[in-house]
Amino acid sequence: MVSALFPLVVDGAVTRRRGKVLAGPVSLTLDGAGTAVVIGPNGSGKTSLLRLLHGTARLNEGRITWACGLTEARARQSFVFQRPVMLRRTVLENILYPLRLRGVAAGEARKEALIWAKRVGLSDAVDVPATVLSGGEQQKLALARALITAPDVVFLDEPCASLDGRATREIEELLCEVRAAGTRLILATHDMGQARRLADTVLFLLHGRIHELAPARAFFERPQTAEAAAFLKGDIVE
Amino acid sequence: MVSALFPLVVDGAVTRRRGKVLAGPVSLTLDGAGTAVVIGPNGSGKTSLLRLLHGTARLNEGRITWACGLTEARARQSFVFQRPVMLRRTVLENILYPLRLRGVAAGEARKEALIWAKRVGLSDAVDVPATVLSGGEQQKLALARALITAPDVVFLDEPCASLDGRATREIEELLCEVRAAGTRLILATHDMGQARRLADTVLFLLHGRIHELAPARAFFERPQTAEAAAFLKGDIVE
Amino acid sequence: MAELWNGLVQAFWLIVSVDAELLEIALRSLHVTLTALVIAAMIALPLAGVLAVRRFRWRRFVIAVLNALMGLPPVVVGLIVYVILSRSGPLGVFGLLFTPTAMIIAQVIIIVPLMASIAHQSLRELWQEYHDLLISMNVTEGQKMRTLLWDARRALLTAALAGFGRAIGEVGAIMIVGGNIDHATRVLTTAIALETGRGDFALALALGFVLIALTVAINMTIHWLGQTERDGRW
Amino acid sequence: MAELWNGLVQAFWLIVSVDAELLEIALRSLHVTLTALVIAAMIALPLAGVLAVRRFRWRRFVIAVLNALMGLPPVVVGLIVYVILSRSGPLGVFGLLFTPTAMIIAQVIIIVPLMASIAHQSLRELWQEYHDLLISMNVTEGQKMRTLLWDARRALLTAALAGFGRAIGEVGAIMIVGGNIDHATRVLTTAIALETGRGDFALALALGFVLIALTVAINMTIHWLGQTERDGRW
Amino acid sequence: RMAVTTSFHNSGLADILLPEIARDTGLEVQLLVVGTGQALALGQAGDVDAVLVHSKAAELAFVAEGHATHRREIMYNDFVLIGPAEDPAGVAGAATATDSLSRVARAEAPFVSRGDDSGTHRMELALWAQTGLSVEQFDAWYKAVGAGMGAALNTASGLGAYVLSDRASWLNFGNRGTLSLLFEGDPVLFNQYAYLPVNPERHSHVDAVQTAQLEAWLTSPRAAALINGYTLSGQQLFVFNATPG
Ligand SMILES: Nc1ncnc2c1ncn2[C@@H]1O[C@H](COP(=O)(O)OP(=O)(O)OP(=O)(O)O)[C@@H](O)[C@H]1O
Ligand SMILES: Nc1ncnc2c1ncn2[C@@H]1O[C@H](COP(=O)(O)OP(=O)(O)OP(=O)(O)O)[C@@H](O)[C@H]1O
Ligand SMILES: [Mg+2]
Ligand SMILES: [Mg+2]
Repeated sequence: MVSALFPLVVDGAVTRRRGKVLAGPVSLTLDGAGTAVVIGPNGSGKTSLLRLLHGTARLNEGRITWACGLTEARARQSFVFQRPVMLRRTVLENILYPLRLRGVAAGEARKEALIWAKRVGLSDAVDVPATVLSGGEQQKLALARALITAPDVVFLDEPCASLDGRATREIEELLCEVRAAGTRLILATHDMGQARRLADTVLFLLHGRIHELAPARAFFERPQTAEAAAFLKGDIVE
Repeated sequence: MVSALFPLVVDGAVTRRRGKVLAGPVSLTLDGAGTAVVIGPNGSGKTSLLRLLHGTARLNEGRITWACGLTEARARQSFVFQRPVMLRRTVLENILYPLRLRGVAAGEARKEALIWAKRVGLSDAVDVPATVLSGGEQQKLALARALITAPDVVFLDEPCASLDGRATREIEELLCEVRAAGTRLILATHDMGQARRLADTVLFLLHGRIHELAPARAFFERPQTAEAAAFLKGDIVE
Repeated sequence: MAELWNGLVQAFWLIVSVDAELLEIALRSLHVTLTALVIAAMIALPLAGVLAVRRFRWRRFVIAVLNALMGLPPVVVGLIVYVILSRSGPLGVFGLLFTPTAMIIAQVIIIVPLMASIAHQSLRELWQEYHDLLISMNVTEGQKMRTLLWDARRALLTAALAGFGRAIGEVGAIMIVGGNIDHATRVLTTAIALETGRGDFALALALGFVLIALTVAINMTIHWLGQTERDGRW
Repeated sequence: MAELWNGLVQAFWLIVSVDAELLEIALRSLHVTLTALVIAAMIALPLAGVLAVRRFRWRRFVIAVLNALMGLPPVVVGLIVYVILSRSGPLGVFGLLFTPTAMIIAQVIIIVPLMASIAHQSLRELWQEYHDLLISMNVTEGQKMRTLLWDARRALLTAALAGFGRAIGEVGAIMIVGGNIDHATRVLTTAIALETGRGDFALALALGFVLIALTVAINMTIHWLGQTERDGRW
Repeated sequence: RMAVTTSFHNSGLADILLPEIARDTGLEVQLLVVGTGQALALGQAGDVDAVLVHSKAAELAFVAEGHATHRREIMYNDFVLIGPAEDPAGVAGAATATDSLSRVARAEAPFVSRGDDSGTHRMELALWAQTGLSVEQFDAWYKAVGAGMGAALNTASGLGAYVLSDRASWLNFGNRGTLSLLFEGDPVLFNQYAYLPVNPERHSHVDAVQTAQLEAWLTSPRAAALINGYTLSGQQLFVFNATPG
């Protein structure tokens, strides 16, 4: 079952801020299944690209067209930011917030939220103020909050950056489940291991542009561009 | 040349918040050289321990004694937070801020700051507002800001969490130089590769307590406790 | 100097010997001001929310004007309200002039800009923090505002208290539209003005101290109830 | 209603035909208020800084009192200042009563609590953000405050504007300590009160509109200079 | 509702009369204490049912313009010249009110003027006119404060200045400081209070019956007794002079 949002067609999209090009021009077509992983050095524009596709960043040039139209798309996507934003409420209230927005009854929402708190392993912190959570815990919360509405597409900006190995594993499994359930994942990461494990297609960004776009296996085995190769090597350890 | 701050003697130190123990009771002695790496699952208390040692977190029980006395110590240590705090100023002003505090002349400070901006690879962003930097760039900035005062001890809370492979390498080299120059590093990380590369001693935290404290080589080759072993395995990939 | 001291003494006696007349005007003061405060809040807070959340063409202009209106001279507000409510004015038929209602209207006009400006200040801070998240959840304008207002409630307290203070201490406007009629529209501030005119400074000061004591007491209670300034709360 | 219209017309003429007398009192208004504003700022901002940064025993109490003092009735402030400055008062020797200086003193007392409360509100928001960093750099209290005040300068604008507004529109206090003496201590607000007493509502309103126009103009300029509300700025 | 001048209200006479009025006629009179000018303005707008002021010229104009049905004189009190006890201008020795003022002018002693078109202010101007001096040419010593009687007295006491006040306000005034009563008794200083019922044809809501009722009471012997009987610190304040009709 592929979501009605796709294919997503991006055509020469650019986002600027005070004259500086943050990302683009970008042109690509994404179909509705699997995981697209965005990699690239710091400041290459991963976050900006995600924000651009999602619509959080202003589209200064080009076109971004969702199969089902923008408004529809807006309602069906969600975002996990690199620096998670915590509402000044308890963990539970944070997780059930999107449900309340959709008018789900309080009790209902609460149950659902508790389930998700469990899934991301925050069960025993549901009642603490979200802002005091540890870095990793905040990322988990953000993830649960993004997934609880069962969106058709999720943008994940380094969702495991400050998770320990075990948690990373669990979150990855969670993401695989979600993907299996038909949610499109668009994920930016610096963890090449993670990229290898999750990616179906890889977007390699450099200076805001898509430098290489290829199926995961192909990309990791023989990157077409020298830069990509160098980037991968730069990452290999020992 | 070992700093006058050490040895640091911690004796049954505990930090609480609203009744909950965030870290401790902890007892340990740190001598003045090398890198101590703090590892442990999310929420195990790494950040809290660092804050406790540094003095940002309230010491509810026990004692923490620096060889040269607290006030002296306070002036000679610095901290890189897991979630870097950006002053609402330009990148350059952020980096030179600590120098200005110490009364370094503006021009002087500016020169120094530019050098450090270069060392962490932010040369071409010196004049943008720090708050718009990308996640990785913010971490680099925080690092430069912490090191520019040549402190005797630096607390690093996952300084490379959202850096790309290359940047991670460069920062690690930078840290090694700093350490060689006699600065004591106390670093929390989730990246076992990094831990292996940098650690002289390892502190393995669990539920706020030091579960295992051992020389790096020994720890990674044969961890004494089952939990430590499990934690390391949990991290090994494929 | 003697007056100051006498004033304090008189104030003390007025309070301990629960003076009936004092009680009456004090209660009227509270009734008028609190009503005005509630109404003003219902106008100012949503307004502040809109200004924080919407990016419309005249936004900066509106904000500037709002800030400027903090300087509305009470007397002028009083006059305008008077002219409108006067028998020969458009709303004359309702005969609202020289009634507490008229005073409430005047006070609302005076404190709305103040409260809106302060509230907007806090809300935009929070909005910068929440912006991305709320956008990403594509919430409606209304929901945005409700979320902001709710999560910034402690900060909004300052706005409310400022409004309350401005209203309870105000005299210029309510003197004109209320008329300071004994047993009808006399409140603490107008009574103070009256005694000042009589040159009875001691009594005027006494009433003043009563008024101050009242506001301090109210602020204390609100702060304690609100549990403000406690660690880890917002 | 007629008065409103006449008022507007008169206001217009007063302005275009740069009326000498109007100019005089308008300038006096500005001089008094701006001086008071500067002095008040020098007191209120550091105070707000201390309240945001220091954690002392009576902090919450002080904050509550400060909020309460926003409700200081101008008339009472006027009286107290009068009593202190009057010939028979402690500072009588300086003969400050019925001079602009006296008016400035009264206004400072009135706006300091307001400005301090608003400023403190913004500063504590920022302090929560900066707390860890500044602690980790073990900066002195003074440096903390300077950093906060500097980085929050845009937010502090609201405090300043609120103070300005309150001061320029205030009449109760300056009427008592200034005496509204022609060519000496008459300012816009007291002139308005006078015309009101005379029953010349149209002229009173005209002056009122002039005053409002003045404040709006000033706020605009400040906003434009301050470049507030621009994307990505603080 | 009736608008009255500050001076009348300050006398405290109202506190005596109102309860009696309520008892005898059952009317609940609400007093709006304002300057003469504002009082008339309120009457003109129909926001009050009657006006009790003391400024003959203005009152006649008011009636002439048809805002009030007629003008009924009720009583009078008198103005007194207040000044610093040491009396630098030697006003106390003056023969007439005019003379006393010219002395002040000659000595250029600080003088506080109401400067607000109130009855008191008009009286003062009238006197100045008789002295043949023009107020416009006075310099700093002549302070037009543009405020109510009380405020003017406060200013005067703060400055140790001369000021023309109605006797009632003066006797009721608490903040005297160095001030004291220096000149009184010149017949020109008499101060006539008149009652002006607002014209019901202009303002339908004005209750002509009640205003008439009140007028009747104010001109009744009963009122006469009360008004003449009213004393403050041993002095009679008002003299009832309504022509019974
Ligand atoms: N509002 C802005 N104004 C100016 N420059 C900006 C702004 N936002 C981002 N940038 C710059 O744009 C570049 C791309 O930022 P972006 O956050 O997309 O990088 P990134 O790939 O996510 O980096 P990282 O891996 O560190 O998260 C960065 O160099 C950043 O400094
Ligand atoms: N102010 C607080 N009040 C209550 N609980 C807190 C507070 N601060 C932290 N905690 C809890 O204490 C635990 C330890 O937090 P800490 O930040 O030290 O973990 P950590 O090891 O740094 O985790 P991570 O690897 O995710 O950064 C967490 O479970 C966190 O929820
Ligand atoms: Mg990023
Ligand atoms: Mg941490």
